[in-house]
Amino acid sequence: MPFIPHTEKDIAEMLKAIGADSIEDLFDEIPANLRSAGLQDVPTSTNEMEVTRVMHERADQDARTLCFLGAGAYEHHIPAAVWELTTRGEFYSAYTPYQAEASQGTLQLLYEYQTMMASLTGMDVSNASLYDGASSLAEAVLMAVRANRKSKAKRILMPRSVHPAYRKVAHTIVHNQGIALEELDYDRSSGIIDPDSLPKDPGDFTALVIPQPNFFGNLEEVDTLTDWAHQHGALVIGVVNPTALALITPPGEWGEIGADIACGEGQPLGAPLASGGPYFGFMCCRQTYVRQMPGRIIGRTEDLDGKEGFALTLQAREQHIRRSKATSNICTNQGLLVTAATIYMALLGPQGLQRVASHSHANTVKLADRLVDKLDGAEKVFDRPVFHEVVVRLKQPVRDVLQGLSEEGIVGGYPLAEEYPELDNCLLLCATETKTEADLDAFVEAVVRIAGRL
Amino acid sequence: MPFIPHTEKDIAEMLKAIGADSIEDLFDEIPANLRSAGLQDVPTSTNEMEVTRVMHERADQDARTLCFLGAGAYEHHIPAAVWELTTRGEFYSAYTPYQAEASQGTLQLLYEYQTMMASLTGMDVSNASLYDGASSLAEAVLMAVRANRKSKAKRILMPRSVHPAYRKVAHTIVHNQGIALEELDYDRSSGIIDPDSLPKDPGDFTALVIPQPNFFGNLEEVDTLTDWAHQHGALVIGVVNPTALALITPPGEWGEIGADIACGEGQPLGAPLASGGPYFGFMCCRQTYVRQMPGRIIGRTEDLDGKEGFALTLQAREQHIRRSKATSNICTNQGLLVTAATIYMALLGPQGLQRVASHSHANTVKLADRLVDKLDGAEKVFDRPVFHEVVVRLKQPVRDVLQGLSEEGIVGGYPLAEEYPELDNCLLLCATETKTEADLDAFVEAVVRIAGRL
Amino acid sequence: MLIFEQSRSGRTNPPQAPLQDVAIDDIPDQFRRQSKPTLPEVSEMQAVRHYTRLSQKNFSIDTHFYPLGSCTMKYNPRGCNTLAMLPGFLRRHPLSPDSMSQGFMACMFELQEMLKDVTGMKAVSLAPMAGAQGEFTGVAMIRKYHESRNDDARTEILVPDAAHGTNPATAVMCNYKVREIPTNDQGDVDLEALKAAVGPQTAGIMLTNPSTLGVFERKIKEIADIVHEAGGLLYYDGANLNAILGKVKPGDMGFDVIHMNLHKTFSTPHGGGGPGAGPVGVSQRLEPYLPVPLLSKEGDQYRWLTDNERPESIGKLSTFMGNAGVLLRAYIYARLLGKEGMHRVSEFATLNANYMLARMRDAGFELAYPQRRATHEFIVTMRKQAKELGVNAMDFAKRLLDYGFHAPTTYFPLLVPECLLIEPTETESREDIDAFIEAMIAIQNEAETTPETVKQAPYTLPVRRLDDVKAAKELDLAWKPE
Amino acid sequence: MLIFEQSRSGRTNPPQAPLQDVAIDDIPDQFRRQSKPTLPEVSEMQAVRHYTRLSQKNFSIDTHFYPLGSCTMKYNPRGCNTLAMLPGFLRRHPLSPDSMSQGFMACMFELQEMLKDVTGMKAVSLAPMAGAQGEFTGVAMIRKYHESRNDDARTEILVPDAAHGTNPATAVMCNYKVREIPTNDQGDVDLEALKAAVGPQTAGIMLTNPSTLGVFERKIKEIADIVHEAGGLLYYDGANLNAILGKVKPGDMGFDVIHMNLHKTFSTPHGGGGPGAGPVGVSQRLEPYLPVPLLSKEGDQYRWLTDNERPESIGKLSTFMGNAGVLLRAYIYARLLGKEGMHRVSEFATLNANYMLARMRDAGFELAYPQRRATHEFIVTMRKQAKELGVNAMDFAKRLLDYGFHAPTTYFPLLVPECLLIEPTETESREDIDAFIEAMIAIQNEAETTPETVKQAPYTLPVRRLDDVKAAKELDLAWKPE
Repeated sequence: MPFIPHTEKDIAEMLKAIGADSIEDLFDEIPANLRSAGLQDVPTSTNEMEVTRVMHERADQDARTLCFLGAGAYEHHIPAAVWELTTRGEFYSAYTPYQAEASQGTLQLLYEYQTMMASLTGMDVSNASLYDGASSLAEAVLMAVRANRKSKAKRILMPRSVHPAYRKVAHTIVHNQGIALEELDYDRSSGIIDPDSLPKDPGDFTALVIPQPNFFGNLEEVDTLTDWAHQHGALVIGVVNPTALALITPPGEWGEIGADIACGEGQPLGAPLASGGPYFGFMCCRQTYVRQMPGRIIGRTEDLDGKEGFALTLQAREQHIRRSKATSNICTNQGLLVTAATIYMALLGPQGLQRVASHSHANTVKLADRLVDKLDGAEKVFDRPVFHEVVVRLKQPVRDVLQGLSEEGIVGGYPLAEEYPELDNCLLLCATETKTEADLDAFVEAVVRIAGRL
Repeated sequence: MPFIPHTEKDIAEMLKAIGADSIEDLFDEIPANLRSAGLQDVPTSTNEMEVTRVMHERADQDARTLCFLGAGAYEHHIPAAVWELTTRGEFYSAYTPYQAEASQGTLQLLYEYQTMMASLTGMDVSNASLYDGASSLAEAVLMAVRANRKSKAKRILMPRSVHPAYRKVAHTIVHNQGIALEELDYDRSSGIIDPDSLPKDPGDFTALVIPQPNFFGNLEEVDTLTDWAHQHGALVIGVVNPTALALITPPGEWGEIGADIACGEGQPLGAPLASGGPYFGFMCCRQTYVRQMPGRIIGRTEDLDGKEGFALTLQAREQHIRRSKATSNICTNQGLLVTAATIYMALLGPQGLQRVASHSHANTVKLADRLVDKLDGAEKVFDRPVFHEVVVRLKQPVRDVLQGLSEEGIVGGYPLAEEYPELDNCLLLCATETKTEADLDAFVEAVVRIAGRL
Repeated sequence: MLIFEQSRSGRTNPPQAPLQDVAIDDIPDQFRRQSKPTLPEVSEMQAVRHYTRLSQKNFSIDTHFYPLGSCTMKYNPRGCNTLAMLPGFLRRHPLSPDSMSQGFMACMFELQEMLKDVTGMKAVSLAPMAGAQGEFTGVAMIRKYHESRNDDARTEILVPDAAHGTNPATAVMCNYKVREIPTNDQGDVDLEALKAAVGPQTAGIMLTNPSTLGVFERKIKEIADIVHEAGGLLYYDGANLNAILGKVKPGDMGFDVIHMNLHKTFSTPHGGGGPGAGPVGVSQRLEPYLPVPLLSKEGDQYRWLTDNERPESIGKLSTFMGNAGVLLRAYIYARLLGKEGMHRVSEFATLNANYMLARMRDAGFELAYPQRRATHEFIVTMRKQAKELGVNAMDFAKRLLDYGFHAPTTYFPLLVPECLLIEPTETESREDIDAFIEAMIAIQNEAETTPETVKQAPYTLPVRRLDDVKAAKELDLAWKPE
Repeated sequence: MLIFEQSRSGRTNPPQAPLQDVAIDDIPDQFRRQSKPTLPEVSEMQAVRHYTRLSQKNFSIDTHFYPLGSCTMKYNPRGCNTLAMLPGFLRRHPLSPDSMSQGFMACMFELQEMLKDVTGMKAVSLAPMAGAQGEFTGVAMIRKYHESRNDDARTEILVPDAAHGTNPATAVMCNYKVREIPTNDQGDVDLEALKAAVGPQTAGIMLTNPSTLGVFERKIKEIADIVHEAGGLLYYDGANLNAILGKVKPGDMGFDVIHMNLHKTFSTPHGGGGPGAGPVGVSQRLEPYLPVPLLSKEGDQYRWLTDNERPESIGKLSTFMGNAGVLLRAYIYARLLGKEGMHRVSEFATLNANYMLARMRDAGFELAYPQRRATHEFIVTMRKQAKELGVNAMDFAKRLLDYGFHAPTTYFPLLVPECLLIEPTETESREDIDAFIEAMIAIQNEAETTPETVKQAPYTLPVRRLDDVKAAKELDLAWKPE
């Protein structure tokens, strides 16, 4: 039987030891009228050979694309070693390290991960992961409400320059608790929150969310924003791209005293695009707030002999101990992706990550410049330094351009108008370090060709 | 530097410890006039990202084919677990288990492999692998000359129904030692060595090679052939397909006392087609001849505490001990492929391998029947039970048919005329268990369509 | 040794990044990072060797019997991993147009249909990224359902006292008050207490069936009737679905909403703590509230429904569509098992658990519910050993590691003192189960003769027993350069 | 426990074979197997668990420093493996038409060109499947060369006494007599002895340079002249090519034919004992004799030359074209290193070896050739320890395992008593080399104070020292059912 090792002899002897006549008898406490009549919509079983063929065909159907889309998920080169190691059975098929002594591999790796992330964000501590970028922002909002004891307002300032999906997810997760997410608009010419537009007297608010880079790729005035929020007794939640942190100021160094919580999407650190998941969310914070942090945290400690070892710690925050008073309901997180991220960061090192970041930046700028140069009427929408995404407005309907590109196997960027009606015919473009000169040219030529037909 | 961990500081300190001023100085014993002027034809270095792209493009160029070609390499389903385990670093990046205590993983696995192969061939013992099927036959010939002390002739009867490449390789490797490979023709209607055609008085010969199945897929009269050779004081070398052994009589059970040496290509046991290698050659023999066997052999023994363990044994046969008197010059063998084969056999078990064999047989027969049925003038050439290959003659020039098939992504069989001029317009076809009904039909339809155009 | 302790300033691994530096002068200095992050500077081999060796320090399914109750640690077929990682799947951007995504979407749609069938629910969303997020989704839908009927009085969620901690934690995240319902001495929900607890304030009840006590809730239909009559809805926590797969459908038991832990029942890997996937299934009346994105099929084309087409949805749960790669693995597993294989999962999980229970009982261990059938798991209590020998459940757990077995779940559920919750799963052989029993018997002997041996365990692991108190008191959560 | 001991009759793993039986009535009974082969009957998880656990019992590059002299155990980049296993490469049948194989053939052709460049040879064949087969190929070509000139008197191959065992074994396979040439006390070939040995009977000489003694043969040009003048040819055993890659080309030293061990210098994995690949390079005069198949490029198309186009070839060496997958890995590695990276391999291999040598000398260990530079490897001799303390080279080797290091090569070359041949390779860090030295010093202390500790080692491995004599005397080469 698939994945079941029992022989007929085993079954007979085991039933005898139990004192039952048949396996069916073992279900005798289940009321007969509830018993399932069988399955209709599950196909008959296949073997690995057949399913291999199906999956190869389906993967092939979607393959061989050239991708200039970012918008929260970024195509970076992932060293082969990352997933060859990550999928080793000892990582892949273990569970949450409840028995620390039998899980030192995972535990030490997570401690190393926490060290890397804390350092990358410039914060004191990191947890061991959340689900993804959007849900990490939602958890950061909940955490800020717990952590900011001075504020009673349950009011979060949420810029429109934050990823629209993140804002939606945060809303889904926090709104039932009476937390208000209040929009902050962005400046139409710079594409960032205009520091001059911040209210002098904003009233009681719990936290300000600052995206860096923001959804448009633009770099926000993080220092001013951070200090402004702190001056008004609010916490600062930085939503950051981890690759960018190799290049730009980390949240821990924003303004006078730095952000209070940093969170974001871990995908750029070794997770493939893979249709959107599994990725992982990261979260770091000041030491002060560590007991308000959701999710697993690993600590270094000693064993009976005084030897260094690692264990889950601060479990009193978690649902399996604290139940209804836990900091979050999260249990299973994204351990395997964090394994990949840790190995990814170890393989790249500070220099490698910095090069990935700077090449992604340079390619994106080059792409936009060439497109504006070659395509009549195309223009950059914002006059602002960017990281690795940029907004370009076309004269042509972008839906048609994207459709044309898709027919040539090109995923051509993110059409902004759906979420930002004011940005009609604007594309959010991204060209990471994976793109060659020839790729950039191929994209620009394809757009010019397609636009010419419209 | 790629794969070199040294920092500038390391280099300086190490040179100091050595007492040298520069790395260049370490080469001061090499005459200056020999020093290389540099490289011309090696391209500049790429990173893994770039080479990944190149390799994906090249692999894609050759992909998506439907293969009905066997002729010594067979497409079987390989369980995913086989190579996920085989490429674990501990197997992949270890070497020949010279330090037994630090290599028990590989050693025990090889002992298990020897057990499986000996049992599959019905022989007493197995070595731990040779390079491939053809070279294993060459080694078997050399071994037979050493082992058959009664024969002085250095004369091997080599049927034409043995794989042509095997015969060529055997010639390359043994002919310098004055060993004659004497051809035995096959019967034109049955496609096997006609037992009735065997000479009554063949004279002194060292060994008879018996292929089962033979190159045409036909099953030879192994019992009669084996007994005939033994009656004349010759040894019997069986060249067998390991998948077939799940279904048909193993060499150890041929005739009255069985074959003396069994060898063959291990590829069907878990090695991908992969352009021809690495595969592995297997070799098994009677216990009597074990000291004449080439290659590594693993034995079970005990450690200082009496605990079971495994070690290389009978090393006195090998080149690193015996030098010019060794049984072969082989050193590195195909360890990793044997690792894959062992895991493959463990995952399939006797029932699984038997099903692979029987489905491959049934598909091949079906393919030939359908082709003969649908294509005017096509006929099976031999009236003989086959394993999983069959010879079909077309009315059309097979080169043109194959060319037409290749344009549709079909690898359409082996044209026999080049090696067997008497078999003009004959194709050797193979359809393993990987082929579906639809595949068989697609092949037949394509051939009919192409033949119709010719 | 930590990877940082192998780091040397200036050591690089050039093949894994662009080979050249590139100018980034257009980013003003004010935005540029000044400090160098503490990422390791190691060679590729150092990293490979370090993480290979670390991995070897783990127990895992691929190396050890791992009867961790409530976690369903069963074999994760390797083929599921290999096939989910084909380049065509890995390189697909989540926002790729539907026209470039039909291969992937076909898998997802078929998985959705299969999950509907095995759970008996009317619709399924694949969006939740883990069990706990599935729970959140379910309770959020219950809330939205009551809100849509302007039934604002419903402020309480009922939760049995044996429930997973995620249940009350989730209810609170949805702003519900939690009311605990006691369990009777048979391990069933106390029906009288339930009747007394329900009322117009009842939004719903969260149940696991079989419960965390390892027994099937026999009165599930009565419970459903009581809650439904009070106007509440029933939430099924699918953590233990492996026990009844193909045998009973939660939809037939009267549940309105259910989540499934695909990393348990559908054998996607636990990954050292995730990722999981927690799809939800709902009855007709909750269908409008399912989270987005939702997949539909029109003719032979697959399409993501837009937010506008799902106006009553509780909304998005993740940036994109959830844990796609986990869902792919579950899909492949389901195809391998097929219609014929689903019910065998629960049958052999149950056979193994009941066999273990019988053998442990015969060996003198005390069962928490001796009069009940085990489902896919069961509980023994070490209260006698703790009291009489000073050897507690944790000591047994640690000593088991020395014998080469991962420990069962300890001290959960909280109801049973000194408990071990044991779940063998269907993929373990009788021989391995027997070996586990023999180890337990051997440890029992040690506990009786040399209790210190057990209390000081483990001895053969990479570390001996760790000081959790020190870990929590002297927090050391990140390595700092000297 | 052996896999067979986990086998139970009737246990199957259906997902890995066709799900149904099929009738095979057309195969007459006389051909049908009657006995059931001793293949294990285990579940997929049992197999996965068994081989995962077995793997953990190995030392390997990915887990340990492995300074096995003459074997060049350096890091095998993971990317080479991943990319060589892309489905397009794995599924290509070796006899696929050239038109369906241009992607693969492009890689092979480019590898061929690169290998010509780094070795300074005029033509290269990728056919040989390992170093020893490369040697056979080379000597067979030498024989064919002489035969083609009707120079039948040449019956001897010269081999230095320090040579690998494969050299004399190969010469004999090609029906040559072997004449050993002694080494002088500097580790160089004794030129006077060589001069005395050459003559019209000399077919050629097989040399490794640097030699197996870890030193560069300084008089290589004189040797070449002596042998060439006598009408013989020079064979270069490429086992130690890692020492001179990018620094000296064998072609420039005067060699006529060379093999390369790609699993050493080009870092393809050693795989627990292979596969390797042993391409051969030749000078112009040996080019006609290269083994088939041979790859050519015409325009932008790649093509296998037919046997007819290579009438003087020594013939085929393998069923198809050799170890294609190994060649792919070497190709990828070469692309990663590039023109700029080749010479660094030898530079840092040499730096590491000389550093180790200096540190061991300073620690009091006796060098075999103290007056010579190390190349990529060097030899220490334990003859003093063996004589004075009763602790020999093998004891040191075994004790090193306890310290977490794979042992160097022991008792080879045979010339140096109680020797350890130590090759760190370029991929090891200074810290790991230092740790190895510290271990050697610690073992030396043990040898002096508690020699039995060393003589009984190892203690911490899966087994203690194994009984090789019993293994050879009471041959147990296959498990038998009880």
